[in-house]
Parts: sequence; C-alpha cells; structure tokens
Amino acid sequence: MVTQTVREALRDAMAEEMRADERVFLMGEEVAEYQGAYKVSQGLLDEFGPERVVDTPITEAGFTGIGVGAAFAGLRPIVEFMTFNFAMQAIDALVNSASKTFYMSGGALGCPIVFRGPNGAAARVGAQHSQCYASWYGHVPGLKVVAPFSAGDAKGLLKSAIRDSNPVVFLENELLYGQSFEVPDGADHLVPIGRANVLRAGSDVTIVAFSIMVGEALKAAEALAGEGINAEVIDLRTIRPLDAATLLESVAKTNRIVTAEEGWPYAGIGAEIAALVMERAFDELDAPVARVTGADVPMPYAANLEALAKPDAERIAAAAKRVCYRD
Amino acid sequence: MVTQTVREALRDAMAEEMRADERVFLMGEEVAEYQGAYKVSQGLLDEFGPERVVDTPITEAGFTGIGVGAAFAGLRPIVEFMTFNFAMQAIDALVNSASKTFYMSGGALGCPIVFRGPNGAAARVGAQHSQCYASWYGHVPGLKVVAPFSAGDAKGLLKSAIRDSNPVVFLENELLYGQSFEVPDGADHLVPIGRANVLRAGSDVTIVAFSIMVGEALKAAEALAGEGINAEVIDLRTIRPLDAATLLESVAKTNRIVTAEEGWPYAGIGAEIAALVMERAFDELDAPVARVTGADVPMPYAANLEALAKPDAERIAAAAKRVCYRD
Amino acid sequence: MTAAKRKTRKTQPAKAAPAAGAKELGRYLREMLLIRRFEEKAGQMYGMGLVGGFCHLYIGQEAVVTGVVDAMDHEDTLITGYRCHGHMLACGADPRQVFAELAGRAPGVSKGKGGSMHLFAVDRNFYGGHAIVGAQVPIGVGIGFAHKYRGTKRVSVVFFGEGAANQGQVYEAFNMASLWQLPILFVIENNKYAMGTEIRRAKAGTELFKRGDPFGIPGEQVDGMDVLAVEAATGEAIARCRSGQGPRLLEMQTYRYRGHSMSDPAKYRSREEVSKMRAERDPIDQVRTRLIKGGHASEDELKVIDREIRETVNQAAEFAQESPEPDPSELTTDITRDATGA
Amino acid sequence: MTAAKRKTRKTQPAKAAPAAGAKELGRYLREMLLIRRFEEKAGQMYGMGLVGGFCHLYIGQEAVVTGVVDAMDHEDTLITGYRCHGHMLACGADPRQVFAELAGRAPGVSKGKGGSMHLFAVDRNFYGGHAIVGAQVPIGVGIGFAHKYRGTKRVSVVFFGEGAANQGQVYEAFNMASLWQLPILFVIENNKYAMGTEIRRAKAGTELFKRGDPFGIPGEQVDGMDVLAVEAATGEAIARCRSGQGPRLLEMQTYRYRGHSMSDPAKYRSREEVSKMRAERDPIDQVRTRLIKGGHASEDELKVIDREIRETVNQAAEFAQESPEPDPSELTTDITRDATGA
Ligand SMILES: Cc1ncc(C[n+]2csc(CCOP(=O)(O)OP(=O)(O)O)c2C)c(N)n1
Ligand SMILES: Cc1ncc(C[n+]2csc(CCOP(=O)(O)OP(=O)(O)O)c2C)c(N)n1
Ligand SMILES: [Mg+2]
Ligand SMILES: [Mg+2]
Repeated sequence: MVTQTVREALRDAMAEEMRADERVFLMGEEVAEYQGAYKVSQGLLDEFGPERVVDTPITEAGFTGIGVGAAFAGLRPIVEFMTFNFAMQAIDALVNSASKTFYMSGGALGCPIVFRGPNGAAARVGAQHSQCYASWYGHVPGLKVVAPFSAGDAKGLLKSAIRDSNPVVFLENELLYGQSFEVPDGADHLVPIGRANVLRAGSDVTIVAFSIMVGEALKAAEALAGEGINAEVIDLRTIRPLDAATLLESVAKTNRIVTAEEGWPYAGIGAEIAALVMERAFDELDAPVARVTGADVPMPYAANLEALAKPDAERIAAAAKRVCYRD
Repeated sequence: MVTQTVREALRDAMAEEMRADERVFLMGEEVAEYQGAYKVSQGLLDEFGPERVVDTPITEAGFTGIGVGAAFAGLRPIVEFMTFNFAMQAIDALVNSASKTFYMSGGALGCPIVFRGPNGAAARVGAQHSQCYASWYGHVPGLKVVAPFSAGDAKGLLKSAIRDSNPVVFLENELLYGQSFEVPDGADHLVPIGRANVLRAGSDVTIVAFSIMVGEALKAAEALAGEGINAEVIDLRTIRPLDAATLLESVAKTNRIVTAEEGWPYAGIGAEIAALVMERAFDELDAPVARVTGADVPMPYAANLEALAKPDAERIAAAAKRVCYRD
Repeated sequence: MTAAKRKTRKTQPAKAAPAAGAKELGRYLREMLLIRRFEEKAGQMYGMGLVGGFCHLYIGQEAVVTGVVDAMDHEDTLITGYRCHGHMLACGADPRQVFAELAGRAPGVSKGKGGSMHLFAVDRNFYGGHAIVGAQVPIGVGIGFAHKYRGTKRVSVVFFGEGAANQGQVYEAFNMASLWQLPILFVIENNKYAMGTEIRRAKAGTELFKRGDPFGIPGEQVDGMDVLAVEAATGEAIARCRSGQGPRLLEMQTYRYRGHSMSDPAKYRSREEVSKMRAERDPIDQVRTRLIKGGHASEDELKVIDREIRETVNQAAEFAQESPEPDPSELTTDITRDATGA
Repeated sequence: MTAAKRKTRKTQPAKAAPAAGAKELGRYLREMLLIRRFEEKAGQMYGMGLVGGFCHLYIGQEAVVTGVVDAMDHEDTLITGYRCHGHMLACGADPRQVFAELAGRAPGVSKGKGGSMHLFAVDRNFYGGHAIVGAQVPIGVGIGFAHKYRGTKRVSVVFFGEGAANQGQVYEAFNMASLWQLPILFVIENNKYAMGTEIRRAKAGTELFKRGDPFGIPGEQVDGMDVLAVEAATGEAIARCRSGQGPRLLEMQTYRYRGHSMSDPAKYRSREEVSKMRAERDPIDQVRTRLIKGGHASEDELKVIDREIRETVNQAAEFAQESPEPDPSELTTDITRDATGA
C-alpha cells in the first residue's frame, strides 16, 4: 500500500496504462503544458510528449468528436473535460456517436474511449459549474459510467476504464482530488467496472452512495453507531451497469436503504435504486427507500445557501433514522 | 368541440398566441417556407411573415442560444427542434443558460421560451433519431417539461407554455401528429402546466403514462377490463413539476401502480414515480410499483427488433396483472 | 506547375477537367451506374414498404463519391452523413448486404440494426453513415488524427453537405485539423439544398470553398457533376494532405435529383430546375457521351453494361427481400462488448 | 473618408488612435481606475476568503470595456463571459452591490446567488455574466435579434475572449447574424491567453479580426490598450450596425496582468512579459500621461482622483463584508416564476 491523493492515483493510472499501451493518449484543455487545470495530468507531458498528451482549444464538441473518431480508428483516447459541465457542449458526440455506434453498426464499429473530469459541485463555483451528470449518463445504454470515491478505486477503475473496449464516462470530484487514501501498490491494481463495494458492514440500514457522498455516508454511519444504529455503507463505484446484486443482498439483511447523491432528486440515481429495490425486494423492505439528494435548485453561490443545497452526513443520518423509525 | 389532429392543434395554439402577443415568434429549421419538417407550422409563414416565422440554418446550438437571448430581451420565442435528438447539440444553452439564469441572477433575468418538437421514437428512424428526453429534462430545476397525448391537451398546454414566463420543454411525438381528437373550441382553451389528468377512473390498479404511451395505457385498460381488472389511467401531461397529488390520490384508491414510458428504464420517469410513491404512500402499496419502459438498448432499425424495443398495451396490461397478482 | 508554385496556391474556384482513357471512363460509368440503379431500386422498395424510416438517395451526386474514392489510396479512410448508400457502393461493399441493411434484415452490413442512415464498411475503411448533421466532421478529423498518431501516410476523407457546413463543430474541427496539421481532406457535397432550404437562404457567404480560410485551410471549388474533375482535384488535394501539408477543402458543386429523403415532395424548387440539371449536367450522361464521342464504346455496349448492373441491383433487392429479420435475441447484443485490449 | 468609400472597406488591422479632450480623458481615467482598484480589492478579498469560487480579474483590460461602453448609446445592450466585473462597473452598476455579489451577500446584484461570474444589470442593459465559454455569443445575437424584431435602432454588443473565438457556436452565430443582418457588434477581447494557453497554441490563424470573413462580417484590429482607439473604432462600427448594415467585428488586442482566475499562478509566461506590458502599454498610464502632457491635470490632481476611487472601492468592500448572507429561504426562490404575460 502507498498513501496517495486521488489526484495522484488518477495520474498514475493514466501513466501506467500509457506505458503499457501505445494506443492510449490523453487530450483536453490544459492537460499538457499547464499540467491539467486541476493538475491531474501532472508530469504526463514530460514523460509522453505532446503527441500523446494533447492540449486542445476550448472546443468541447470538436475535440470530443475527434476523440470518438480516434477511438473508432482503434486508438484509446482519454478525453478530459475540464469539468463535466462543459461536456454538455459535446454530449451529442458522447451519446449519439460514442454510445450508439457499436449497436447501430451491428457490432462492427466499437468506441474504446474514456471521458473523464470533475463532476458535480466544487466549492462555490455557481450553478453553471456544479451539475452532477450521473443520472443523465446512467440513463444511456451503450455507456459505462463510473464514479469512484477513494484513491484506490479511482486508480483501479480508471485503469479498467482505459482497458475497456466501450465508452466509459468517468466522473471525478474536484473536492476529492486532494484527499489521501491507501492505494494498493503496483501497476496490476485493477478494480472491475460494475461492482459496488461494501465499505462498512452493518445490519440495521443500508446507506448507498457514490463519489464524494461516500465520505458523508461513512461519517453518518459513525454518528449512527453512536446512537446504536448499525449502518452498512455501500460505495456504488459504478453507476452503470448498476450492481443490483450487492444492493439487494444488503437490503435482504437490513431491510432498509438510504441513497445519497449530490445530484438533483428528480429521476436521479436514488430514484433508480428506489425503483430497483422495490421491484426486486419489495417484500423485504421494512420502510420506504429514502433518498438524500442535492436540493432541487440550481446551485447557489452564497456560502450559506450552497451548504443548504448540498447533502451531508447529518442529512444522511437523519434519513437513516427515519427509515429505522427512530426519529 | 372540434375534431383536430395533434398537428393542427399545435399549429392553432401557436397561431392564436402569435395573434394575441406580438412578442411571440417561431424559429427553427424548415418552419417557414417548408411549413415545418412535419408540417406543424403549416400556414404560419403566410399569416405572420418571415419576421415572426424564422427559418434557421442547421445550427441548433446557435439558434437555441439566439432564442434564449431573445427571451432574455423580453421576446417570447418558440424554438422548434426538428426532433429533440438534435437538441443535444444545443443542450448547454437550454440547461445552463435558459434554466439557470433566473436563479443565478436572483430573479432579475427570466427566460420565457418554449422549446418544442418531436421526442422519442418515430417509425424505424434508428438509434440516433429515437431517444426520449423526458427524464433528462425532468431532472433539471428551472425547466418546466410537458408531454401531452391528446390534441386538446397539446393545444391547451402549448398555449400555457407560450404564456409561461419560464423555459418550457414541450415534448411532442411524431406518431401522434396525425391522430385526431376532440378539442375544445376557441382561443380560450388552456390546460394548466403541472396537472395530470385521470382519463379513466378505476379501482384496481393505476396506470400512469405520458405522450404516446397514454394511448397504449388506455388500450391496456380496455383489455384488463375484459379480464375483470378495473384500471385507472392517468395521463401525466406534465413531467416537471410532477403532479404528485393526483398520483397519490389514485394510489390511495388502487394501491397499485404501473408506469409506462417509451424512454429507457435507468433513472427514467418510472423510476421517479416509483421513488415518489414509495416515499409518500409506502403503506398504501399492495404491490411494488411496476415500470414498463423502452428496452435498455439504442433503438434498432429492423422492424421486428424495433417492435420489441417499444413498450405497448400488451406489456402494460401484463405488468398491471402482475401487480394485481393475477398473472 | 511546380510544387513550389503550387504551395502558394490559395483557395480557388473550379477549373476545367482533364481528359481520361477508355478504361477509366468505363470504370466510372459502371461505378456511377451501380449507385444510380441501386438508388432507384431503393426508392421503389421504399415505396413498397421494404425500406423504412428515413432514406436519402444519392441520385445526381454519383460523380462525387466515385471520383473521390477513385483518387484515394487503398488505405485512406472515409466517413460521411446519412446519405451514404453511394459511399458504401463506391467502397466496394456488397450491394446485397447493403440492400439487406436498408430492409432491416439479418445479413445487412449492420445486422439490420442500423438501417439506411447507418451503413458501415470498416474493413473497406468506410466509417459510416452518421445521422446527426455535422457530427461526422470532428469524427473524421479524429480518424485522421489516428492516422498521423500512428505515423502512417493515410488520409482521412470527410464528406458533408453544404447545410452541414454551417455547423459550429465543423469550424472547431477545421481549427484543430489545421493547428495539428492533420491529413484530412474535407469534401463538401454542395447539392444546393439542405432539406427544403436553398443554400442562399441558410448561409451568409455562399463560397463554401473559402470557409476554411480563417483557419489556413486552402479550398477549391470543383465541378462535382464531372467525375474527371472530381478525380483530378481530389488526387491533387490528397497528395498534399499525404505529404504532411495539413488539411485541404474541396467544395463539390453537385445536385440531388430526388427529394431530401423519401418523404420529401421537394416543392421548394421547380421541375424545370431539376430537368435542366438532368439534361445538361448529368454525371453519368457526361461519361456516356465521352465514351461514345471518343469512340471507346457503342450505344449497344453501354446498354449491356446497364443491363448487367440492373441485374446486380435486382439480385441485391431480392436477396434483401428474401432474407430473414434479425433474430429477436439481437435486440440486446452489441450494446457493449466484453473484450478489453486489442 | 466618405460613407461610400467606407462601405467597401474590408477587414483591416489596427490604426492610430484619435485625439481627445480633457473632459473625456478625465472620465476615462476615472472609469478605468474604478475597475482597476475594484479588481485589486477583489483580489485581496479573495485572498482573505471573502470572495469564493472562481474569480476572474479584468486588470489590464480596462480600456476595452471603458472605450466600448463610452461609444455605445444609452439604449444599446451588452453581454460577456465570466470576466465581467469591469463590464458591470462600466455600465454604472453600484460598486457596493457588485462587491456584495462577489461576497455572496444578500444585497448583491444577484442576491448573492450568482457570484463573480454571474453579474447582471438588466436595468442598465447589461445581460451578464455567463460562465460557459462562448455561450454568451449566440445569446448576444439573440438580444440583437430582439432589437431588430422590435424595430428599434439598438445595437447588441457581444464580448468574448480569443479563446472563446474558437467555439463552434460563435461561427453559427456569425452566420445567422450576417444572414439576418442583425445589429451586432462582436468584440473579441484578445488578451493573448485562454487560461494557460497562449493564442498561438490554440489557433490556426491568429488574425482574429478575419474570422468573420467567410460570413461577410467586416472585422478590424484595434489597440485595446488605448481607450481612445477603442472608443473610436467602436463608435464607427456601432454606427454601421445601427444603420442596418449588419454585424461588425472588432478584435481588441489587450492583455491581462493577473492569472486567469485567482487560482492560476500563471507560470506559462514570463514575469518580464507582464512587466513590459505594464510599463509600456498600461491603459491607465496612457491616459494619465495624456492628461499630464496635455496640461489637463497635475500629478497631484490625479492622486486625488485615485484616492477618491480607492475610497469608493473600500466602502464597497466594507459594505459587502458587513452585509448579511441571503436568507435561507432564498435557496428555493427564483427557480421558476409564476407570472405569465408581461
Ligand atoms: C443536428 C441535426 N439537425 C437536423 C437534422 C435533420 N436533417 C437531416 S439531413 C438535413 C439536411 C442536411 O443538408 P446538407 O448538409 O446540405 O446535406 P444533404 O442532405 O443535402 O446531403 C437535416 C436538417 C439532423 N439530422 N441533425
Ligand atoms: C465550454 C467551457 N469550456 C471550458 C471552460 C473553462 N474555462 C473558463 S475560462 C477559460 C478560458 C477562456 O479564455 P478566453 O476566451 O481567451 O477568455 P479570457 O479568460 O482570456 O478572458 C476556460 C477554458 C468553460 N468555462 N466553458
Ligand atoms: Mg445539401
Ligand atoms: Mg483570453
């Protein structure tokens, strides 16, 4: 094990895969000379040169399409969005071209590409820079969608994503970049796409979260423990395909589940999980699935309003108590 | 009452509102001289002239932004997308600019605009032309999202949308354009945004659908009646804000609900309704909420596969029987 | 013209076409006729319900793809929009499989899952068949990016309509193609109409060959109804792309005889306009005339060729009609693939 | 030059600035100084944590918005990106409310909900403050569309950076603005850098004033460090827009002294480059020098002005600091509004 920040883990994942496979390259705004807007690609230009670490103009639609074309032609592009908010300009290429072509060509033309960058809210960057796209991309067949929390998962999943032969949307979180975790040594560390992870075993209630909300879920579980509620915490890690088995297994045990996400509620990931659990484990539920989500508002800038808009450990714990009928 | 096709009803809604309010104008590809790609704007150029019925180049990002700007400046644009698939090129303007600016400006700058056009699948037009965007737009605060079924609702809701001071996403369906319905006479016919409609009262199970699936839901209800199951059919009509009251009232009566939509399942409208009903009516549910959705695949072209991919009355009826434990 | 002289050449309008020999002309005739007859048949079959959805015929534009593909190297790649039947055939795809795709049948090039707008022949370096106007342009630049990345001498040829030429992503792609000096030949198929919109109604500045100017991409206007002119201009442009001089742009002035798609009655133009074009500029007639005037072939010989091609096309249509629909299990295949690595 | 002669003028590079009187110069000085001091204070307050998120200072570019706004009519409108503090102040917005917005406080121009990148002064015809690169360009064209639709003589002035000038939506907007002959003045604030990217690394063809050429939009390069040159070029261009001659494009050559945003250490350029620009081209120093050399003001008088402005800015910062945060209920207001009709 080594202690690494998420930022370093992501960088190492890319560097290792670029060493192993010449087809892998990174493109995006400020990824090369500036070393990444958030320094995730620190050092990559030095090691791999400007052919494989490519600075692009601020033209998301264009460079995403170029990435898709390069993938069609057999390369393995990693396309960095400075944030996923800017990928809305490119979402046609991502959804209509990258996700659908394999099917439309009857399996003749695949698109091995990774789209990555920070998703969701950072600190006080306002409504146009704070959207969570987990549910939008999760909605789309043909994509895989990943959203890790820890540095180890970030590294292992990014490596899997780069090796995957399908388009993978890799949702990072700016506020996690600087957080440190234990990461397994070496270039062999892979985490499979499509598998959730039980981070904390518990018997009273399941809390499922992804990305930055996992940290809040763990904190909530601590707090709940103090009140005699033993929460199981699941890090979803992959948004699509959803690891239904792990969720259902947990619910079979706890009979209660709380979902936590920072995105908007309407048709969010919590909604999908609620529907899924109801369909597949209705009789095991002792309480309704509770959703903890970001407020149903564009993200406000003011510090106090922003804090109100974002879900946190306290709200997660409150929801858990509610479904345990302990509030 | 007059008998009208959905196409005519939409045209009349626009014409009436354009007569009543000089600020209203229509823009989009082929809306003027060609009379609309699907002839929805038939006759409008003749009546209102090229200043108010504006043909645009095939540049969705550009003309959507122009529409948003015109709305900021106090006009009331109706932006027609030839289909909503093409609005992905413009979705940044729609979501980041139209839906968020009122909030970001603290209420100083509103965006009274209607985005309309066919959504979802037509007949065998393939994966890039068949996506349903109800859940994507429904996800976004700051937008209102409407998806009528009948001509009367199409007219009344489009008129409300044009008069609304917020951005409204108005999802039509190409296969419905030619269908005829009874429409209330006159220019006063309005249908309020945000209200679902109980089309058929029933006691055994609630079927909730929107847009073209309402027709299938009604057919399913007929079939179920033959088997002694009395289904209530609700036409959602508005996707956002969701009329929770009407849904919950119905579930309180039937204790069972089936959702029907042609979009993809993951984080779809059915998921939202399932989560909502669970949260607000868990104890009234005698069976899990059942989702009937489009297949979780890019839309195939082959006739037989396309038929398999689309939900229909039969699948809705089957789901209803399942939740009535009658299968 | 010496290379040095050429180097300074800027965007320029169309010039006269060079001469060609009997063999070449014969080949062009066959290739263009195959497209013409195929498309006529596709139109018929659409009317009969065998082909569904949107179906965009290439009739009238045959010289463009024929001349361009002829000037390309075996290893060069191409990509286009939904009006892609001609491109498939020009690349040598089996007409039977193409027709089967139009009909949504199992042996179709995309297993019947893509349809008319989504034809692919990756083994023949044709990357499709994309139904979102303009989307193929950055994608095609990405294919050229891959060619350069791999150190090959391959050129990526990117077709798009004059309507698509207004799309913003085209200019983003121009900028990067030029900035990175990628081997891209942009081919605008200017058939005068984008659906019902005549070019003048959608464009400020209709000299499309100049659209790359601010990005330093030299452009040229070409008589796209004359396959020889197309071949010559393309050959020159591709050679420059291949030699590392960055992207080039050709505006092919062409015309579609039929509606935008099968559902377009094309009321936005006069019958006379179409008949005049057919009578005076038809790309196939031009080659026929050259063959006969040059004494390379007789009317009768040409009839034989036409008959052969009709036969091929009829067989393709029959094959499609007789082929089964895809197995229902195909609904859920080809969404993602398991394979990693190569 | 006669009007007729001017009409044929094509895109052209910068020319020398005209002279100006004492009153004008004094006004420019005050306006630019207000922006400079405001931004310096904003930078300080960011360091102290009073301002959060992204904060893009306008220091160095003051002459652009000052000269442009001065040349605009009262009724003309403007719009820009996230680097918008200067535009607010140039439009006459209250520095206290602007500062309160930067601090996310209740009396902010957007009630504290927008922040530094989302400033609006609709009553002063400033439409914001948009944080998605390039998005404001079609929006600004839409505002110009409304001006024409209503039969007014108003002009819409649309600011964007040279980095944004690569965005596809800009070309889509160019095309429609020209096609419909809309009264739009496009102002490219070419400050040489888009974040860490020097213009040459992101653009094929760095003569931005020619970017509108293929769409028939005449462009001109302007010394954006000289407020007089800016004012003169803008006045001329706006007059043409107003007279119904369609859109115009001005490329303002300017420079930002500080990092892209407060979180950018700006390692991509040398200190010397910045100092040289400050020493030789500073827009405020140029006006100061003109005032003194022209005998219009003494050093002491200028110091008084500076002190007054510092005072204004300090008060604004204090006002912000002392203002309360928005009421928690504001979280869920201003999402949609009930009102229909006017
Ligand atoms: C982004 C987008 N907008 C609109 C359409 C609908 N559409 C399909 S083809 C077409 C016209 C394109 O014209 P042009 O580029 O000239 O090509 P042509 O059809 O003439 O070959 C339109 C508007 C689409 N497919 N994609
Ligand atoms: C679509 C989009 N992509 C990327 C960004 C991140 N970003 C913000 S400002 C900026 C640089 C813009 O440079 P320029 O247009 O030259 O304006 P300047 O900052 O120099 O005023 C970038 C890349 C964004 N906000 N929006
Ligand atoms: Mg065309
Ligand atoms: Mg700049």
